[in-house]
Amino acid sequence: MLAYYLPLIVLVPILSFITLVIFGKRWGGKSAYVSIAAVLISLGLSIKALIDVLGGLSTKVLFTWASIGSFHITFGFLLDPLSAMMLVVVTLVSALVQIFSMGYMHGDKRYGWFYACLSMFTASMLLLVFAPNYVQMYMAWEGVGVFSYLLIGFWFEKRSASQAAKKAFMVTRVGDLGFAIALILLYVHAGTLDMGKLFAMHFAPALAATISILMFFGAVGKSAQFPLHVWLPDAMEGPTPVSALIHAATMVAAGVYLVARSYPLFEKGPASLEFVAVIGTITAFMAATIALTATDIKKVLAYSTISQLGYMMMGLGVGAFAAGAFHLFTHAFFKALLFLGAGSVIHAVHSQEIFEMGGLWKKMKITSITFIIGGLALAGVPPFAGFWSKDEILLGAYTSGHTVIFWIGILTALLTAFYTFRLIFVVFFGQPRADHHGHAHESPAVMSIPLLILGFFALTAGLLGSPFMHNAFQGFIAPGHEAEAINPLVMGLSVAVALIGITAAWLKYGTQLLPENIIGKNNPVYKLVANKYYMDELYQYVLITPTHVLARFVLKFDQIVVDGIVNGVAKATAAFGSGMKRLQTGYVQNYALFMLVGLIILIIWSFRFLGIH
Amino acid sequence: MNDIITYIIFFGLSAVAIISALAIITRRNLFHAAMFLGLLMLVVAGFYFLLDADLVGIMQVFVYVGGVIVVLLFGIMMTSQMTNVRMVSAIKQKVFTILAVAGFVALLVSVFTKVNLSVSNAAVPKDTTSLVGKLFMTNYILPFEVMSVLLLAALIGAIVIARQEVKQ
Amino acid sequence: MDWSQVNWMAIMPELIILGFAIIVLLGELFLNSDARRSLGAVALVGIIIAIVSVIRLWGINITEFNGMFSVDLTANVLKLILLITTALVVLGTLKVKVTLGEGEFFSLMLFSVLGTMLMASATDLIMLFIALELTVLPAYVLVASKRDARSAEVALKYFLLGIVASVILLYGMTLLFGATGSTNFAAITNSLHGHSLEPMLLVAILMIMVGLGFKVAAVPFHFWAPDVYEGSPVPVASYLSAGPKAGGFAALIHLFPVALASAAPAWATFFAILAVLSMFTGNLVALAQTHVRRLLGYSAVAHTGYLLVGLAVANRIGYSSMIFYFFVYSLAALGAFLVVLATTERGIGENITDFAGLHKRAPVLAIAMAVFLFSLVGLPPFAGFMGKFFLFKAAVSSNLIWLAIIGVLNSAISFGYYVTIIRQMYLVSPESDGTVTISKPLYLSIVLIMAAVIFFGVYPTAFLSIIKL
Amino acid sequence: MVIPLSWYLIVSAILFGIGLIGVLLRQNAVTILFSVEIMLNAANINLVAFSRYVTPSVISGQMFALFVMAIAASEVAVGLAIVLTIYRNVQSVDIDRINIFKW
Repeated sequence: MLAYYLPLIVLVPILSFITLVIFGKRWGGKSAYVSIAAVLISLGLSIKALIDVLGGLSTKVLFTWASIGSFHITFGFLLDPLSAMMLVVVTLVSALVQIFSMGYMHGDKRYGWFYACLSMFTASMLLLVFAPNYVQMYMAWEGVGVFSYLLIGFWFEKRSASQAAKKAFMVTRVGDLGFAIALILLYVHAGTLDMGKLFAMHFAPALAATISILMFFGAVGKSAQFPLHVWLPDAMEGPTPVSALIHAATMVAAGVYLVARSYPLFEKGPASLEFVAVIGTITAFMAATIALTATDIKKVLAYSTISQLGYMMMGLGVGAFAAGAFHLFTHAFFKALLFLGAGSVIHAVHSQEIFEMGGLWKKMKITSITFIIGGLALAGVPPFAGFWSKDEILLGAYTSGHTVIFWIGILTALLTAFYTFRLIFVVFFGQPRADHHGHAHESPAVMSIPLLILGFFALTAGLLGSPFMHNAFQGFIAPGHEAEAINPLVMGLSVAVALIGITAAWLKYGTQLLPENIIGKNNPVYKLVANKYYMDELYQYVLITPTHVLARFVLKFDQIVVDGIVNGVAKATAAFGSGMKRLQTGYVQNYALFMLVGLIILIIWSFRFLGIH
Repeated sequence: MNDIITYIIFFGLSAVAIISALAIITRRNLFHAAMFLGLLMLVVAGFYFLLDADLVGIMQVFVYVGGVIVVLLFGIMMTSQMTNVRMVSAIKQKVFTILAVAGFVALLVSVFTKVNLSVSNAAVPKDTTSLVGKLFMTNYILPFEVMSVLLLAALIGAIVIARQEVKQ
Repeated sequence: MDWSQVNWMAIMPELIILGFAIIVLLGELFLNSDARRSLGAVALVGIIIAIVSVIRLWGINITEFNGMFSVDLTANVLKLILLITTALVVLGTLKVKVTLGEGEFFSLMLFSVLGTMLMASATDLIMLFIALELTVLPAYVLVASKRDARSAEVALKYFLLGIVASVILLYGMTLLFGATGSTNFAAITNSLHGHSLEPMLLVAILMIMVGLGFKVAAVPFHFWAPDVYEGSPVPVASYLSAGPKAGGFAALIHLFPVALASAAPAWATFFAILAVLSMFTGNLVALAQTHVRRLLGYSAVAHTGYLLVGLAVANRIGYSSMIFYFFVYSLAALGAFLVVLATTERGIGENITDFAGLHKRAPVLAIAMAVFLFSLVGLPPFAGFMGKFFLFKAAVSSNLIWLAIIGVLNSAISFGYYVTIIRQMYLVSPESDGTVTISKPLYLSIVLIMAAVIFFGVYPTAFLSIIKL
Repeated sequence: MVIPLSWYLIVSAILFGIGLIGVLLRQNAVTILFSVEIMLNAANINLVAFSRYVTPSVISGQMFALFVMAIAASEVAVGLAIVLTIYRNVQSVDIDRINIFKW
């Protein structure tokens, strides 16, 4: 059976984009319905595609696009378990985010344009997911970048927003350059860019590793891996639903998807996988430490995203392909949930500074509950989604003998649980810290319903890959790969660090918020609470001080060295340009002389070159 | 004997050509420079006669020397003072220019001295004037016509930018 | 020569352009000032008729006029690109006050177009040289046509550099003539066949490269380009940005791969060097620009660099890719200039910062400009991506991987300055709120170009199959 | 034919070089036009000399030279018109003063 409905999945959002570009301004608030209808159609078709794949279908719909000589560019729609999974994730998250945005963006003057961009972003992302060859992959990759640029800079009146958009665009370009070079090398050595053909070919390990690593540069840029992660925290200047869709669930996952999609190629040069694992681990750990010190709710989530993406790369790198893909899947739900939850909070209190919030638990029940569910999933507490996938990755690292990576992974899991619950305790519990937050109230239904739906997935999506369901997800994504047996040590450690992290956060931030007069002074409970001071000190010296020192160091390193290099390269290029423009002196006789000198140099050089004297 | 005369003529022409060319680029008086340009063109016509290109030589004398020099003189009179113009422009590239041009000429000369072309001894057509006329109307009809269009375009162009702006 | 045997069909497009150039010129003389306003439309009609007659010559190979003029696919495609872009310029200028009398302005433009068309078909050194002069002389005049200090300065620079380049080209041609004993390309090919590369021939080739390199603004013969693009009247700069380079590229394709085929390894390397120099110089210096047209001027230099990659590849695929890229580049560059024309017509300045918030004041202009710039960058799904893709792919398949990588690297650099404009238009608030109105023909022209840039990006086969690649 | 071809070529090269120096160094725009004329004449000497020595029976070199003369005339016309415009605007034809556009 040929799945001719596949092109529609991409086409419908594109049509929505075109419609909204033309009529968006006139329709204003009604624009959302067009876009949401389109993405819902795509979602329906994606689910049908997923069902077809579950029924054993694996297909490609190909069209020849352009040809020059004997070379053809085809574009097409590759349907297999990996792409089917991504299709559903992208369309589902996109649909929920768009519904949520109806409330969040309510009254914005560029409402139509916002939905047009969201539609086209979704379409580009779907085109990327479908890519059966690298040309299409690269094109969609660029398209995703452009719309991300426009959405980050959506509130361009803020100078920081337009700066952030530019930064995101330029930094990811650096990675894309590697990607482009990888494609050139691939074409030179294989004569094709069709994935199916490429993966069936034989490559020398060194060559495959070189190409894969260059290709990974693209992923490093797009998935905000060290050292090109600098754009993602800045990208939080965009509207929060955009952060949820683009900078948490989908676009940043494109890099992971690229690595997953090209996995057969990476496997041909195993050194590249080691590289991926190391970069992923560095990223995961480093971002987690920075998240400890961030006080902007979106920045915390942004660093956490970087960290989780690092986990995915770590999983892919240590050979746990299915685990990496699984974490991509679960993360999409709970991170979108957390971002939308954060959006709901920001919508209510009009601030992003967590130490200005507090006590929202009483006022925003749905938001709080779903946010906590997301937090539990992120922290890796069973049975929430994040636990199963993160555990699989750690298990992969453990069984493949990457001991150092495994322990750093465990440590990062501890930090993750800590900063997540630091956020939750500070934002939702205790007393409101700023007066004007007093009248915060729950967001409207268009915002809370998507939260509930995502909360449901954050709670349950992990079970698909859990032993309770015989690791159904892994079997689906990577058929033939035997799922790892449960390792009590890994699972135990993973649960333990999550709980330790949460407890530590409670001790540090939760207890201080407890009202003192609830319990009598002689009550043993009070003594226990009073004893927290000992624990606090212990904890201060053992945990807080070292990590804070480390975090501050990493943050400085990030700002000065990494950011400095990125900016420095840009500045150096610009300075070089400014220097070169001095050649254009404005004097016509200088120009004529340069022409003559150019001619003389060419003549002399050509005589040398051709051995004429 | 004939050979010696030819040599003398060639060297004489060459010497005058080079001297007048140098004079053109060194005279501070534009009128003198224009006169030397006329002289150079006459000398070049001499080369053409020496090379049995009678018609080209005649055209050089009548059309070129006449036409171009007159136009240039008009230009001088309309634009600026004739005498005592500053010679070298203020753009500082004198030494480098002379070195570069000298190098370039040396390169050309060294190439020309080694040039190994099959020189043909075939006879020159007798009546080049009528042959040229015939060629213009046959084989070279297209460039000839395009040339006329070019002259027309140049004429219009020169007029439209040189004319005084009519005040509305 | 029996004139009845001349195939006049071969030169019909040129004759039509010539005829209309003279009609338009006479119109200036005999019409009153109201009627003269419609002379642009007359010129447009002439160009469209010429386009039709070029299409009628499709697939025909004729060599006529004693081997001096030949019609082939390359010539036809390049003439078509030239005529289409010029038609769009004329369309865009219909309601714009030009710097000369309409008749003079458009007839000079048509004369220049005629010269470029003849260049594209010239297969003889004499013909090529005269056609080149016919291209540039009216162009000098058009550049000077505003007759103020700025316009005259730019014209003088353009003229002096152009004439130096012409003389060097001519000197090279004389040496080539001396080395081969003929001015005809076919005869030159025969004469050089199987001979080793004489030093004099090499000097000849390089001097010819200077002349044609000047025409297409390749580094280090590019110095005129930024000044002329910035300083000449905007309609003239628009015209110069697109079509007239077709003559240079046609001459390069006819002269080097055909007449000088036996020297291919040498000149292919030279073009590779010029390509690299042009890409880096154009892109890096463009980064440091603040004036939009000057920026586009440097970007034009960079794009010449990309185009020369096609010649460095030195095979059929390379030339075809180059022609395709030239087409998509011309469209996008012309579009960007027409947007500048539209804004300057409404008194908006030409610094990048003057474009701030343009998308609020003129949404269509801003979208069009963004499309053109994205296409120039080489972003999918715009035509520029396809152009770059085929060009670099051609380089890769001829083992010029390093050249392709430099090309990709330069595209990445070029993001830096194109994005600055887009950022100003979309991500910075405007200083004044007034909407920018555009004259209908200019609007139509810009929208047509935008549609073409998108169409050929999505469906490049439409062009590729026409030119039978 | 007693004089070798290369002698003509060398004279032409020297004239070409002198013209180049004039173009590159003279301050006055009109003198620069003079210098260009020197270079064009140098090229024409080449053409006629090659025509005489390489292809004496065909006169295509001479034809070329005649065309070059006509082109030179039209270039001078346009060039002078531009110089005149400059003069009207800045009352000078000094090439080193013409420097609005740069960088």
